[in-house]
Amino acid sequence: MDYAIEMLNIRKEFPGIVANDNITVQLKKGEIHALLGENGAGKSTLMNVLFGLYQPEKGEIHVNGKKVNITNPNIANNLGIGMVHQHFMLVEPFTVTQNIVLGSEPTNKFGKIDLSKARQEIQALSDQYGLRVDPDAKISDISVGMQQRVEILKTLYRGAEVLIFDEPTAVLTPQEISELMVIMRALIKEGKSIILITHKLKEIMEVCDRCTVIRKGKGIGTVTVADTNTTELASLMVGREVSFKTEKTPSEPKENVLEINNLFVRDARKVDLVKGLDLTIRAGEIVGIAGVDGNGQSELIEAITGLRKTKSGSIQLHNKAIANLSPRKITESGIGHIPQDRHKYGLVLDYSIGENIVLQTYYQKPFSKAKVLNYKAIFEKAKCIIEDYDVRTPSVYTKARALSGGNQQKAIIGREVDRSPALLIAAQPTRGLDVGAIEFIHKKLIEERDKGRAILLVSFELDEIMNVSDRIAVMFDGKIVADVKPEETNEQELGLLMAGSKVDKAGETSE
Amino acid sequence: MTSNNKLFGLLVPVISVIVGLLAGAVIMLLSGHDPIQGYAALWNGAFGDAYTIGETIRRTTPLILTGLAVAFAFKTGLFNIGAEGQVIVGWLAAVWVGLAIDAPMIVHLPLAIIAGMLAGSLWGFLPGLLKAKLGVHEVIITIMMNYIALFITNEIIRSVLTDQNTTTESIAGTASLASEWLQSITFYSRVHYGILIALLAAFIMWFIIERTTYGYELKSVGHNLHASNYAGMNVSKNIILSMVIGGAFAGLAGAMEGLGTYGTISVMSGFTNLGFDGIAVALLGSNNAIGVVLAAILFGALKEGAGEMPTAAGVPTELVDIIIALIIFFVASSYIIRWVALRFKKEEK
Amino acid sequence: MLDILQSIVPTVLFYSAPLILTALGGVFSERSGVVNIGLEGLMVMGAFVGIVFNLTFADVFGTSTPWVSIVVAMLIGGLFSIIHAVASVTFHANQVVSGVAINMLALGVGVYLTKVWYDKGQTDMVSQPFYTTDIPLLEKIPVIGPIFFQGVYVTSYLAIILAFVAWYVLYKTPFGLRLRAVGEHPMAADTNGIKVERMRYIAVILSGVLGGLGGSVFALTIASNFSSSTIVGQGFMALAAVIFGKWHPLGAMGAALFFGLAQSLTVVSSGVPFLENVPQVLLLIAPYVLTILALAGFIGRADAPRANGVPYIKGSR
Amino acid sequence: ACGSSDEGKESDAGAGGTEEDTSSEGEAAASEDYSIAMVTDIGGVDDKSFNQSAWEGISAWGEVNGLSKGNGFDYAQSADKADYMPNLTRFVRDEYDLIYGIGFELKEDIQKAAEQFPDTNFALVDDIVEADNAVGITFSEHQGSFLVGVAAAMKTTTDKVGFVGGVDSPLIKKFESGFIAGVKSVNPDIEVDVQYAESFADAAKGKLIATNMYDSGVDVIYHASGATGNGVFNQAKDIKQNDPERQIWVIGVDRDQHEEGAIGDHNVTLTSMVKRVDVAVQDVANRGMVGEFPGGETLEYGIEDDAIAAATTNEEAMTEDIITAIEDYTKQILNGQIEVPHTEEELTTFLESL
Ligand SMILES: Nc1ncnc2c1ncn2[C@@H]1O[C@H](COP(=O)(O)OP(=O)(O)OP(=O)(O)O)[C@@H](O)[C@H]1O
Ligand SMILES: Nc1ncnc2c1ncn2[C@@H]1O[C@H](COP(=O)(O)OP(=O)(O)OP(=O)(O)O)[C@@H](O)[C@H]1O
Ligand SMILES: [Mg+2]
Ligand SMILES: [Mg+2]
Repeated sequence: MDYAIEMLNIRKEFPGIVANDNITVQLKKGEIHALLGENGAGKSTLMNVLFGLYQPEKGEIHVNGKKVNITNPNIANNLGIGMVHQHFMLVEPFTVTQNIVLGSEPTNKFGKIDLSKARQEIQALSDQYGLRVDPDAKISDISVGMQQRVEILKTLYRGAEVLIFDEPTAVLTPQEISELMVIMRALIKEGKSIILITHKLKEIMEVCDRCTVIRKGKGIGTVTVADTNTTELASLMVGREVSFKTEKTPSEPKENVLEINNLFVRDARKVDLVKGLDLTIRAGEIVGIAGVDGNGQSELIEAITGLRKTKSGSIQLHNKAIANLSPRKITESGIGHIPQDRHKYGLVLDYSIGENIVLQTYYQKPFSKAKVLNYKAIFEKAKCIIEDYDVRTPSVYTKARALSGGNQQKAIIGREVDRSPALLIAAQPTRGLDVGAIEFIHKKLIEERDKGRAILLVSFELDEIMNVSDRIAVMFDGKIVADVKPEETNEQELGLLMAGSKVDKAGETSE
Repeated sequence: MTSNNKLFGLLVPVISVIVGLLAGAVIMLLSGHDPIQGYAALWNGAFGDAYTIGETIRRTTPLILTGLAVAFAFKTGLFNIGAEGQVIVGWLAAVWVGLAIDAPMIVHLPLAIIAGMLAGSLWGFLPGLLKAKLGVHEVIITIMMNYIALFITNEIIRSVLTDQNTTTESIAGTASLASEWLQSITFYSRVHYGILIALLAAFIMWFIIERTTYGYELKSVGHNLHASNYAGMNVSKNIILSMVIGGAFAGLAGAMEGLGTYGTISVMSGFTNLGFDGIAVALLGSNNAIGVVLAAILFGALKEGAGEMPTAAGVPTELVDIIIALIIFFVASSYIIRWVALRFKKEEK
Repeated sequence: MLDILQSIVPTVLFYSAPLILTALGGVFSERSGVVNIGLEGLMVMGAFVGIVFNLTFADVFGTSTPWVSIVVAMLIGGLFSIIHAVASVTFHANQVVSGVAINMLALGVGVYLTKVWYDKGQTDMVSQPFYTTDIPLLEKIPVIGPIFFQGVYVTSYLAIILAFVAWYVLYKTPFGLRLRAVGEHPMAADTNGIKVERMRYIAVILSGVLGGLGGSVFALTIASNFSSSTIVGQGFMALAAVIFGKWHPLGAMGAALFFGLAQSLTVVSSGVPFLENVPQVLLLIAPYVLTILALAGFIGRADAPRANGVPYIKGSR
Repeated sequence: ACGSSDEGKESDAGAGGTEEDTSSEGEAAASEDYSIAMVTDIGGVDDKSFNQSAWEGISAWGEVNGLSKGNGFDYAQSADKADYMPNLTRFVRDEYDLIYGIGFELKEDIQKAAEQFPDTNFALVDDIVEADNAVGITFSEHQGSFLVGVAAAMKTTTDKVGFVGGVDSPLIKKFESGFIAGVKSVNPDIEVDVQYAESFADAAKGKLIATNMYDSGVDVIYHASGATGNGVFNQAKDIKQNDPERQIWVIGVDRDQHEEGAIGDHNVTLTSMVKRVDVAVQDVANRGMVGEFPGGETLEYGIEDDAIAAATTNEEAMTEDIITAIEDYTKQILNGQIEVPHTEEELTTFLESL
């Protein structure tokens, strides 16, 4: 058998933990090979070993049948291995072209970077694989999807034959995901081989040939995708049965909690991104906002939570205007917010988990009295939430930084829900989490709904929107263009609505 | 693991000091001096008798405060190079009040001290404000504010506090921190009650930072602006507050000099260096209150002791600067000490 | 008017040149992600070496002594800065701490050695400093020639040329692209096969070389001798120029020239009739107040290279 | 004179601290064990200025009396202001009989030390002290400045001269006033450009000021600004280097700064206002040694003591007529015909009387 890459019996330890324990992965030439496992199972670690960022304690790596020793990314590059990292490795203030050529720049005879030559080469690659990029745009100005294409171009520019994708779809919109699938197929057609890490079983079923499952650092085995199904994959991965359809009773909405009328919000560049939006959420229902990234969802949330000033229009919580109040006032009036970017907004990574649990309430009793903190009360609270929400951490004194993404997310959710807010805003609450964690979080959201909270769910995952919401508001170009019930629609229709193509019919669709 | 960390926390500075002193000995040998004689002189100069001990304490006092000033701002992620200017204006304001007001000690002394703190705060407020509202880098503004403080203070001494003289009158006894008693037991060193204020300030800093909601907010802003804003904290207010409190500590350091050590203020032809040394003290004390106190004592003792070295051992006083610099390097590079220690452990196994 | 320019411009140039050179060093270092508070110390080292070498070898090198002196100062400055690199790059030390230590160490070593070697706290004046000259050909240009190219130090133009060279290197060459990448996102650079630590070493050493150059140029054009009070704050002004100039070589040059202009104007204006009654103190603080106003008024926010001050530890994020 | 309080050495100086006995019992200490020491200001013992001069005086005095450094005479260097007091106290405890503080910066510390240690004698160079066991050693710098002002006035061809001061203070004002008086006495039409650098260590500022002055037609600059003056010399030499024909001059201060002015075959140092701290220091030591310490007094050393003079090292520049004029004015000052002003106010009156 012709293997492009063989990783044999790899063992990689970190202080106190065996991240990879005797794992074997074999990548056939021309295949897309999935790597599946829970958060923290060791997938990224394994791939970082292959890419030369980590050195394994044991095991061998063969490339095209030859044993190799990959001690740094340069060697991996030279062996034709390229990696698209889970967190993009792009230099934000640089242009697309600069990022792609970085490290192997073409130069003219004065030692100057030959940008036109670079541009030509990039254009050729981009045409060949259908990777649309704007070569002169700054990374900070382009969409996440394009950033990912830049990452792919980076590997191709270096002549990669084997591409590693670490959770490429976690940050993409559905449209971008389908584009990526097309690109991956094109790559295979050109003779490349791909390793794909993803938590989304559907994607594995859609594009992969084979799948290696890892559980808690150990290799469970490799299956041929054509011979399996999502249920089997999920139980292989978690070690138990997982239900995909979230169990829930029909909602029983009560009084209006949040009312937004004719809201306008501008972004940092003073461009209107929310343009006359109306939205109502009632107690005891989950409203899902479906929409392609960049249609004003973030600005809407920031306006509701007080992180951004509104331009005009009204936001009322229980009939009290809250627009343009300070975030503190808004939080106190009963809004909980699970932010989209947990590292940037959700947590102070250098604070302990305990301290993070009281991030909005530290100044209230019993956590402090007369401005003096009561650490005993704080850590007791934290212990309680950690238990209730199954946050896996050595202790409440551990820094938030040391927790895995899933556990960080659970801690945030615990914190926000525990305050019993009238309105809970959940922005991409399950991004990057494994199916087990997703199941848990969805259950929590529905529990809260059943307790009579109003919940606003923003997600780019249609699955999630369809499964969890009681009502779906489709957002396009700064407005809610449709308001539909999940059981009365399907993904195709939602997709079209989100693309703005059925705007005129929106009225009909939403009865 | 935690006990290990604590052990390292103690071990690193101790090893650093020892290695720094050893390096100093080598330098003395290389430049033809007798290290034993040199260090004996250093010791005598710092702790040899009651007088030197008194002077060492006196020298330590403002260093504790400027160290706190820098450390406090660091906790909020700000670099206060402006402690120097804050010291100068604090000194000026304290002496001014000490001269201008006639009141019983119980009113006068606190008033003079508060004046020093307020002046320092004011000097910290402007960089804080510009940072918070306009995002102007505090490092440049504080550097500029140092020069402005120096020149304005000199002019005020000349034109307002005196009639074109270089030194003011001595402050009223009711505003003085000096103590006959302390002086008499230390052979007339200039040790004064300021050390108690400095230690109290260290305690206050510790308390604010570690035990109050203010500290919680300040540190949070220092770690993550966005999350702090998300959590409802007023980021601008915290940035300004941090510079203002830092400035108050530095202003207090100036008040110590004005009300304790000198009782006057003179036209300065250059910076006092108290603020700049405060940076080193803060960093050496890893920006926490207890660390700052210990680092200031080390600093004060070395600098005080240095004075004895040229006369008693012929060693230039600058040796002490070299030693302090090396100690700072070793503490900062504690990574290497940890690494070596880990090696040792592994070998033991 | 022309007269005034003709007297101001050369003064601005000689005042600013050491700041420009040192600030360029700061730009290289900070662009690679290593904060350099130690510029002051690097200048001290440069001034010390420049003067000592000049004093010692004036007989050997004759009129070329100042040139050889600054080259030696650059070498020693580069070597000295390796201490900062080792601490902050290899040992992951807090870079501000290490920089503060550099400042203390340089002054300590400089004055200590001066005392040991010369048996006094300050050196003699050098007999071979730099002198101003007229720049051949260029001085003949009408209007501009007399203003810019007569009675100037060649080192001032060296500083300006180096600023453009630094700009070219940082923004036009692969080396510069890599150096900046290392300062923005070292892990990205690493995955692209760039040796992060090596780039940072090079950048810090460059800052030592340029700081040494700046210090020695100051010593050989302005101070003429070395003592503990030769370099007092110039390094911090250079640091301010780095930030004022938004970590850009030409920006830093502009900021340094601005400082020079402000100082020069205050000296000149104390002789201008209608400013005669302005209290001296206002003129003294004017350069610093102007800087604050400029920053608060229209320069505003400056974003440091993103990874500035963060040690790069492989495999962590 | 009015209250010498030297009580000689006490074996236990510490005990003397609280005594307030200032009665004058003239007594003759045995000259063999009379010991003296000095504490420098920040400039340091080798500042080529008054610290150095004082030390030279002390060393010379020690040599005459058969003593050696550390054994009969010594100095202590001060790195910053905070060092003065510990240095002074160290010498008190080492039982020196007479301790000098060099420079007005030590004023408060000497004052305090004198009060605390009435059994030790102190002397402060450049300012006054108010204590019976201390003496202020001052100089008639205004007179010396007057004389170099005369030289400047006679040397200038542009009728514009300059004065660069260090930190604006009464002491430096004394230099300025004397200088202007001297210049105007020769020719009231000569303009004097005055600037302060506000620092004794800012060579760059010194150079900026000098550049500006020389550009505006000034051809002689008198500096009283310590290391800031380095910049002045530097600029003058630079001009000379480029245009050896141009007549450009600096007047040094405190000691003969001839060496600093050397540039090739030329020398830009016209003259220097020499202040013989060594002379004064030795004089006070000698008086103390024989039990005649002038405690409580302020001594002013001047031209008559050979403690103030205008240097004539630059023979080429200091022409016969200038030297004659200086000698002439010296006489007038000595016989009281000219009362050289100390302060700005006195200067105004002086100028009006011209
Ligand atoms: N740099 C590191 N230092 C210490 N431990 C690490 C490090 N990186 C990973 N680990 C540990 O290795 C284990 C595997 O981590 P890894 O990142 O490979 O998980 P993963 O399968 O990629 O998870 P996810 O699906 O969340 O991306 C984790 O449990 C973690 O504790
Ligand atoms: N420096 C570190 N020390 C200890 N553990 C680490 C470190 N860096 C990473 N880890 C561990 O690596 C594991 C995986 O990290 P990773 O960030 O990939 O988690 P994740 O679930 O994928 O989060 P994300 O939402 O960022 O994708 C975590 O369990 C975390 O504990
Ligand atoms: Mg991962
Ligand atoms: Mg993940």
